[in-house]
Parts: sequence; structure tokens; C-alpha cells
Amino acid sequence: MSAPALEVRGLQVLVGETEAVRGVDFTLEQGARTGLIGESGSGKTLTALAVMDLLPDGLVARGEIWYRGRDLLRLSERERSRLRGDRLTMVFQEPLSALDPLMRVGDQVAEPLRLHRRLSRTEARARARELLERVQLPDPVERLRAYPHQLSGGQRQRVMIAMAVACSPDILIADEPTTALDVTVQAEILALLERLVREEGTTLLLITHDLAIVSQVCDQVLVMYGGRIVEAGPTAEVFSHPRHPYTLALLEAIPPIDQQLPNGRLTQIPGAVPGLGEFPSGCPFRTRCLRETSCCSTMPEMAGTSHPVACWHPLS
Amino acid sequence: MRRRLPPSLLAGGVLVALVVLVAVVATIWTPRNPTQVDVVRRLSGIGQNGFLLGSDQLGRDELSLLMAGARTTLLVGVVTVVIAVAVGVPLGGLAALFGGALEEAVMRVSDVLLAFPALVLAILFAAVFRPGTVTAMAAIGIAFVPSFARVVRGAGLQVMEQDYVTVARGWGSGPLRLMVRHLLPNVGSVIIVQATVAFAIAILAEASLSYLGLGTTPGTPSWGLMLAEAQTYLAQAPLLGVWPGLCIGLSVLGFSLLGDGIRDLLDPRLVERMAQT
Amino acid sequence: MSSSPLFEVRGVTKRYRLPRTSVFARRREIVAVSRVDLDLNDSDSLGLVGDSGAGKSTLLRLLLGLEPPDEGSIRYQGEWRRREVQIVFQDPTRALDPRMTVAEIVLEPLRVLRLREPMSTRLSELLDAVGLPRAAADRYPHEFSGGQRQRIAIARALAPRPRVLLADEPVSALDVSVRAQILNLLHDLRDLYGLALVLVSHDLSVVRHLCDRIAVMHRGEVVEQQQTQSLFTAPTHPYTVRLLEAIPRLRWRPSPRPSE
Amino acid sequence: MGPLILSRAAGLVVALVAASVLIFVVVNVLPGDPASVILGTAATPGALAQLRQQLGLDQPAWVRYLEWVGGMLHGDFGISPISRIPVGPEILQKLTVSAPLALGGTLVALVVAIPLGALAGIRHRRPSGVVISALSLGGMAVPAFWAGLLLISLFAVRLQLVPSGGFVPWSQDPLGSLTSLALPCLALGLVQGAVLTRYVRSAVIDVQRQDFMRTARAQGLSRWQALVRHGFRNAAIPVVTVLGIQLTSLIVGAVVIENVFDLPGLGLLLFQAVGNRDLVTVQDLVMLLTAAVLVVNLVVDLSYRLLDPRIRAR
Repeated sequence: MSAPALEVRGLQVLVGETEAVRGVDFTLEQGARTGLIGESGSGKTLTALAVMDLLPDGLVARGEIWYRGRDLLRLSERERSRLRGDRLTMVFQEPLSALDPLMRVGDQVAEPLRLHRRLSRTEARARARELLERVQLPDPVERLRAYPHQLSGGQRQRVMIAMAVACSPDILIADEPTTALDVTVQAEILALLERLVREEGTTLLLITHDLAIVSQVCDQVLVMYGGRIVEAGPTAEVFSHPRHPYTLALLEAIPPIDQQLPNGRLTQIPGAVPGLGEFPSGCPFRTRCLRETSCCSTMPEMAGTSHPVACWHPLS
Repeated sequence: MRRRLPPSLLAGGVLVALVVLVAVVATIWTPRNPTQVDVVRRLSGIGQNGFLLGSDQLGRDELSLLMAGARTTLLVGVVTVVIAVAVGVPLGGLAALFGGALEEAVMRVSDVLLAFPALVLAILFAAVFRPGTVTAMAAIGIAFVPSFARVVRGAGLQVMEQDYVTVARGWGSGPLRLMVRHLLPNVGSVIIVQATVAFAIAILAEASLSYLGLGTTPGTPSWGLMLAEAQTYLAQAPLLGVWPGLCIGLSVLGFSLLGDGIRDLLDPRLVERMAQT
Repeated sequence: MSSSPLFEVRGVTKRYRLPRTSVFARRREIVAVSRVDLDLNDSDSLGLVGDSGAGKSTLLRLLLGLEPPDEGSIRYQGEWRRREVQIVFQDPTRALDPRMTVAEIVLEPLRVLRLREPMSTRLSELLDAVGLPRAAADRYPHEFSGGQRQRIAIARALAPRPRVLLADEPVSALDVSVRAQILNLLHDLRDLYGLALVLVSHDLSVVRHLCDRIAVMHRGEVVEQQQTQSLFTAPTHPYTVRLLEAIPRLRWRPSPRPSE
Repeated sequence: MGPLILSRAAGLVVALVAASVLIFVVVNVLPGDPASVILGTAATPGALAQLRQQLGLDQPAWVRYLEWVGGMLHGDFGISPISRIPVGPEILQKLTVSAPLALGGTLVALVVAIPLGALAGIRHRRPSGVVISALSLGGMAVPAFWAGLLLISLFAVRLQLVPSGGFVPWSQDPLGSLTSLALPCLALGLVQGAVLTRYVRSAVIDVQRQDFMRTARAQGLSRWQALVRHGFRNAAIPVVTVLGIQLTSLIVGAVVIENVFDLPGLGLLLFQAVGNRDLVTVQDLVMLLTAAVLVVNLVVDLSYRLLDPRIRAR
């Protein structure tokens, strides 16, 4: 087996004094499609931004992020810029605000190519057209001259994806790429994303709150809650035999699409997701967990090899 | 929930409080009679002849004049803002509430009025009517009306789009009820911010007008007037050209900071953040 | 049971004028809802699904009676639509006036509609019904989490004792782990008060969970209307087929455990 | 864009007409008898009658309005009842002072505000940004005429580098004209620049929070590259929208500054006309200032639409 594409060790993200990401370890295998599941406040987006070195001003990342034998957090800003958009790329949730409203789509798609491949204006434009064809944007030649507001939501997200695959990256991070889209468009975008990373052997980290999407696209899954990864493993394994009470509760809280529940009631998780810095000490889920005992006030480590879980009372 | 007050709010609040305090004290007591002329001891320096900040070209006590000037400044600010709020807020509110032809009319009229900056309108009024504090206040107040109407309309339209208004309309809440129950309470903060900004502009406009001799009439202490008189004596008494300007600057700064601070305090993003944590 | 439905929607069309871009430009119109026929009976639960811009929310506004349709008719056979038809929105932050306390918010409909109710008893009843502590009454919306805010909005909708509850994406803005609470609450309240429910959602699993009948909207039109079960097994319209195929399905689920 | 310009131009005409009616009403109708305003209470009945005839007061108001507007359209601004000089040529002559003053002030303001505002925006958390921000806040609070006074006090009275006021005509000594405009332009520009600095700063801060700036950095651009390629262009839009208000207050500021420096421009003319109760000149000048404000706002509005494709397309 080849070396992992990315290895994150003890990653913390600090918002002022508060730890928003509280020591996260995970590995992205070469060419794997990994889903990162979490709700608001879970720290999933901050984790991704830390990997990309795109954290907002004032937020600090600590720990280690190993990529090709180098710890990204020890690289200079310049070296990290060189990787960004070339080897590591990212697709964001809201494609309208994520594109420069004043710049033509073609120029935006050409930007990473001109920056990293030093292509001339004409070469970059020709390549941009190919890319728009690859992401199946209708009328690519015309779309090159369009401004973002002239495209539909789905088309904009295709443009974002074209930018992200322009330099054939090693790792592509997609943060809720379809949340802002209609169901029918969402399916198309996910299929496109999956096809592109499969063809290129790109390692995918797909961040979402939607478990069904993860089950469709990803072969590995990470479950985050309260700034920690609480469960990880192969998707089929984690979804059919969840070991963390939170994962199980999430799965049971979703109304099934293909059957009617006998009594019409869902299994609900009590309470609300705490705000930043308001999670309890120890296991972040313990205040909402039915299995809570006194030992839960110390944080359990991730235990297990193929399907590790951070819980004192894991489900069998 | 821990709320940290924006520093600009504190600084602005302190400055404004100071101006108000001085103005209030000046109505009861000033070190000397600010209108008492003493030609013998004119243009005294700081501390000379018992004048704490010196005396002006007529031998009046500079400090007392400055204190009394604060009163004029505040009076002009308050009256103009009251005029602007009294006319502009209902107009803007009604425009947001009813939309349609009424809104169109209010907006068009305010567009035209906006082409008259406060100072130009005041000069026009001064030419036609008697120049003086009342004329100046009326002109500045009228010139502020459109900005209040626009701001209230803008904020009001946002309120009207909120789902809680939709719900209230579903029960058949009438325009009056929507205005009193939802619109005004929710645009109140915007009005306060706009009022502090307008107050600062009014102080500047009054000072400029008085400097030009079109505002406060000679005899009534006014910072702008004092600067106009000081200009002749810049060579002999340069400080006379400094004190009143400093007072104007600090008052304007106070109100601008206060407005900034209130805005920061009420910034929707900030409010959102506070709500989340 | 009366034979005529509570809501009878016939051939309803609603157009919106886009704002004029210049004095010389002609006003453009968009057709938000086009020739829609619907029936809603007492205790019915109807789901409206479709892409954004399909006209679902506009149809809800028409049912609420906020504005008249441009063509066609909406007949409400109950007694008093303003009292008997209430609505819950997607984003509880926008749906609650930030300057009012929970008590004021929840009791406001009783005041506006001039219903004679013992206010404080009714308030306690409503807070209990939606699972909010009574101490919530004097607090402001921003002091609550998203799920609790949605409970406040539901309490307000229940206050005038409605017969029909309209819900526009009621759980879409909520955390996944909180959605089930609100869905269960809607489910229980519907059964408890015998409410008719019209639920708009882009999430078919939510609609399937709560609704007996589903109307599929596409570009302003209702293209298909069926009982929930048969819609999922035998969709007829091509758009419905596309929609059903597009839903991301959970490929694995934990097998049901004996309850603990 | 074509129809947009047309419709905006139509709007300008409507606004001009409305403004002219307003001015006419304030000057001619509200006071009752303009002639007695001009001559004061001590006027003899004979002088009054003569002036009334000269002003055409025997005509109905609407006729006088049409004559006034019609005259202005032909470049005829009437004759001052006080100085007996045609107002039109007088205004043209004063423009040779006022226009360079306004332009110079604008230039100073832009040169000050754009680099400083951008710097303050980029470094808004660092000391340099905070210092600039505080300075501009202080500058905003300074009335332009006081700034002029302080500059006179320092450069003219103390250092005696430049004259304390007055104007050397361009035909006599162009260099001298520039020297006499230096301090006024500085006073006007610094104060306006302080306000503009605040706007530039907040636009730059805002733009750095936008999602597309994060996307730009995700493509591998450094912070600085992202600002240059995407940030500044986007920040320019909100700045241009407030430029109209800025230029308006600059025009007003020029009126006051001319009085401070005794510059024989439109502002001084207006001030003297008010002092002389010369209503004909006042009416013309206020109309001219209002027209300038409206035209400036139109140009600003159109140019910001040109910058923004989202609005251009509509």
C-alpha cells in the first residue's frame, strides 16, 4: 500500500482562547473518497480550512499536517501558497459568493493555470475551455465570457469544480458542495465530482452534514462532533454497525426514504448542539447521550484499528 | 452572555457627555460674563489678567465664551435633529409600509431635496429670510429630512420582508399595528445611529454658517463666530483661532464616535455572533 | 365529515412583476404559480415538493390569504381563515420579532384577532405543548437555540387554535440532530389537534415521513399529485421520476436494535 | 447601457426642473415681495416701483419662472439689481477660480484617501492601520474652514511661505495663481480625504471578508495577490457609490473655503450676494450649485454601474 495522501495529527484550531477543533487525527489514503460528517459547530469546516491554510484572520492551527513527507504547518506562507490551488484544492458551499462577481468566468478558471503552470493568456484560455467542457457546462465558449451572476447555481458550482481540478490536484476538499443546490442539480454535481476524482485518482475529502450523500459517494467516513472526531472507518461498516451513540442517533434521526415508520415517530436526540466553547468537558456528546456515566467526563481516546471510536461505552 | 462595549462608544459617550455637561453648566454659571466687553484688557494671553484661556479682541473671557458656545451648538443640533426625525421618520416608515405610489412620491421628493446640501439650503434661506439661528436650524433640519426618510425606509423595507411581518399580516394586522409593533421598534437603532451622525453634521454646518456670518448673530456666543473674529487677529493671538475649532472638532468627533459605537454594538453580524455564543 | 373540502383551489395562477429597470423598460413578469388545482380536507396532510422557484412558497402565501390569486379561485370552507390557517417558516430567526419576548410573540395572534382567552393559562398550555419551559416566556428569541426558536414559532401558530398548519421548510435551517425533535413535534401536534398540514420541503424523506399525499410542483405547475405510497412506487410524470432518482439514499442503515 | 443613460438623463432633467421650481418658490414666492427684500425696509416707494418693474414683478409668477429658466438655457442669467452687471459672465469669470479649487481639492482628497484607506483596511488590526483610522476620524471632525484657518496661521502668518489669502489672476501670473490655490486646495482636500479614507478603509475590510477572496487564495494567490487581482476592484464599487456624496460636500466646502482665503470664486460671490440681498445672483448660483450636485451624482451613478456587471446587465 502506498503512503497516505494526507496525515493529520493532533490538529487544533483556536478561536481566541477557545478550542474549536480539539485535537483531531485522521489519514486520507491515496485516491480514497472520505466523507467528513458533522453539524454546525463540529469543526469540520475549520479542519478543512486549516489543511488549506485558509483560516480566517485570528484563528490559529496547531498540530501536524503531513503531506508528501512535509508538515504543512511548518512550511512558509509562500510554500503553502504554491501548493494551494495546485496540489490541494477546495470547492466551497456557496458558489455565487465564492466567485469574483466582477471577473469573467474564463479568467477565473484560467487563474490557477496561469499561476501554477505559467501558461500564457491564450494557452490558459484554451485550457479553460477544455475544463468547462469537462465539467459539462453547456456552451463552454460562450460561458468563458460570462460573469458568475449570469449562470445558474449548478453551473456556478461546475465552474468552481473546473477551477479545483484545473491543475489535477492530489487532494480535493469539497465543503458542502451541493447544500445550496436543488435536489436534481445536487445529484448531477455529485456524480460529476465523483467521476472526475475517480478518473484522476484524486483524493477527495467531502464535508457534509448529509449522511446519505456520504453513503453514496465515499468509501471512508469520519464523524465529527464538538471539535473532535468521534468515529471513523469504512462507510459501509460505520453506517451499518455504528459504534458511537452519536453516529447511531444521527442515522436513526433521519426519516427513511423508502419505508414508512411503524409508529410515525423518529428516534430523537435530546437537546441542541452547543455553541462554540459551550461543549461539556470530556466527551462532547455526553450531555445529550443516553449512555452517559461518570467516566464520560474525561475524554475517551479513539480506540480500535479499522473502525476506531472515541467512546467509553461503544455499541457492540 | 458577556458584552464588551465598543471602545468608540465609550470614547464618544464621554465626549458627548462632556459637551452636554459644559452646556448645562454654562446656563447657570460661567467664570465670567461671556458678553462683558473689556477693551482695555483685550487679547490677553493664557492666564493673563485673570483670563484662564485669555481674552478676545473685545476683551471678553475666551473660556466663558467657549462654554456658552456649547449651549448654542447643542441647541442647534437638538432642534435640527428633532425636525428631521419628526418629519423624516414618519415619511420613511409610511413609504416602507405602504409602498406603491406613496413610496415613489416620498423617494422622488427626497431625491430632489438631497440635491440641496444643508449649507446651500441654509445660505438660500439666509438670503431670503433674516439670517440667524432660527433660519439656520430650519434650513439644516429640512435638509436632513430626506436622509432620515431614506434610512428609515430602507431599514423598514427589510423589516417588512421578515417572516414575522408576514405572519402578522396573515392575522390581519393593520398598517398602524405593523408600524408600532414591528417596524418602529426594529428600525429604532438605525434612527439613533442616523441621529448621532446628523447631529455631528449639524454642528459642522452651524459652525460654518456662523463663520460666514449667516448663522448665529453676533452677540450670541458661537464657536463659528469666534473663529471668524479670530481670523483678523491670527498674528497677535493665534490661540484664539485654535480653541473654538478644537471645541467644534471634539464635539463632532464625540457624536461621530458615538454613532460608530452604537452601530458596532448593533451590527447584525455582531448580534448574530452574540446570539450564537 | 362534510363532503366539500376545507380548501378548494381551482385554476390558480399568480404572477409577480419584476421591478422596472428603467423608466423606458417594460415591466417583466414571472409566473410563480400556474393553473394549480388542489383540495385539502380536515386532518389531511399534503406535501409540496419541487425545486426552488417551483412556486411552493408562493402557493403557501396564497393559501394563507396574504394576496389574492391573479386567476382562479381559492375557497376556504371553514369559518375564519385568519384564525384557522397558521404558518411556520424555515428560518425561525427571521420569523420571530427580535424585540418581543416569547410571551408577547406567542400571544400576539390572540391580541390581533381579539380572541377572548385567559392569556396566562393559554401561554402555559402552548409552551407545554411545544416542550418549552415556562421560564422561557420572559426571554427574547436570540437567547434560544435554532430548534427552540422553531418551537416558539410553532407555539405562536397554535395559539389561535388553527385547523390548518402551513409549514415552509420547517426543519431545513436546523441541525440534523435537532430535526427529528421538530418533525416528531409536528407529527404529534397534528394528531393531537387533528390539524390539516401543508408541508413544503425540498427533502422528500421529510415529506414522506409526515404526509399522506404529495403534490409535485415544477415551474409553477402541479405536475403530479398522488398518495405518498403510490408516488414513490409508481411516479407518472417524468419530472417526478427525475426527482425521485436524484434523492441521495442512505445505502446502509443500522439494523433495528431492541430498545434499551 | 444606452437606454440606461437615456433614462438617467431623463431623471436628471426632471430633478433639475423640480429643483428650479423649489428655488424659485423660496426666492420669489415665499418672501412675498422680492423687491422689498432686496432694498430693505428703508426703500423709497419710487425705488421699489422701479425695481419691481426691472424684475418684472408685474408679471405672474409662472411667467417669471419660465423667463428665468428660459434665459438660463440661453446663457442669460439676468442682471444683478445691485451691481447692475450681467450675472452670466460674472459666473464664468469666477469659475476660473472655483473649478481649479474643486478639482485640486478632489485630487488632494483622492491622493490622500486611496493609499491611506487601503493601507488602513489591509492592516486594520495592526497599529499602523489603527493610527490611520484614528487620524482620519479626527480629520473628519475638523471643519474645513478651521483647517484653512490653521493652515493660514502656520504657513502664511508664522512661516510666511504663501499669502494668507486673495488671488492672483491666471492672466497675470499663472504660478502665483497656483500658489494662492495651494493652501485652499490642501484645506479642502485634507478634510474630504479624511472622510474618504474611512470609506476606502471599510470597503477594503469588507472585501477581505468576502467568500471570493477565500476562493482566490484557495487558487494559490497570496493575500496581497488576491487583493490586487480581486480585492481592490470589488472594493472600488462601494467607494464610488459614496463618491457622489463626497463630491457634493466638497462643492459645499469650496464655498466656505473661498471665504476663508478671500478667493474671488463662486462661493465668495454667493456670500457677497447674500450680504447684498442680491436675490437674482443668489437664485442663479444656488441653481448652479444644485445642478452641479445633480450632474456629479449622475456621473457617479453611471460610472459605478459601468464597474459592476451585475447591474450593467440589467
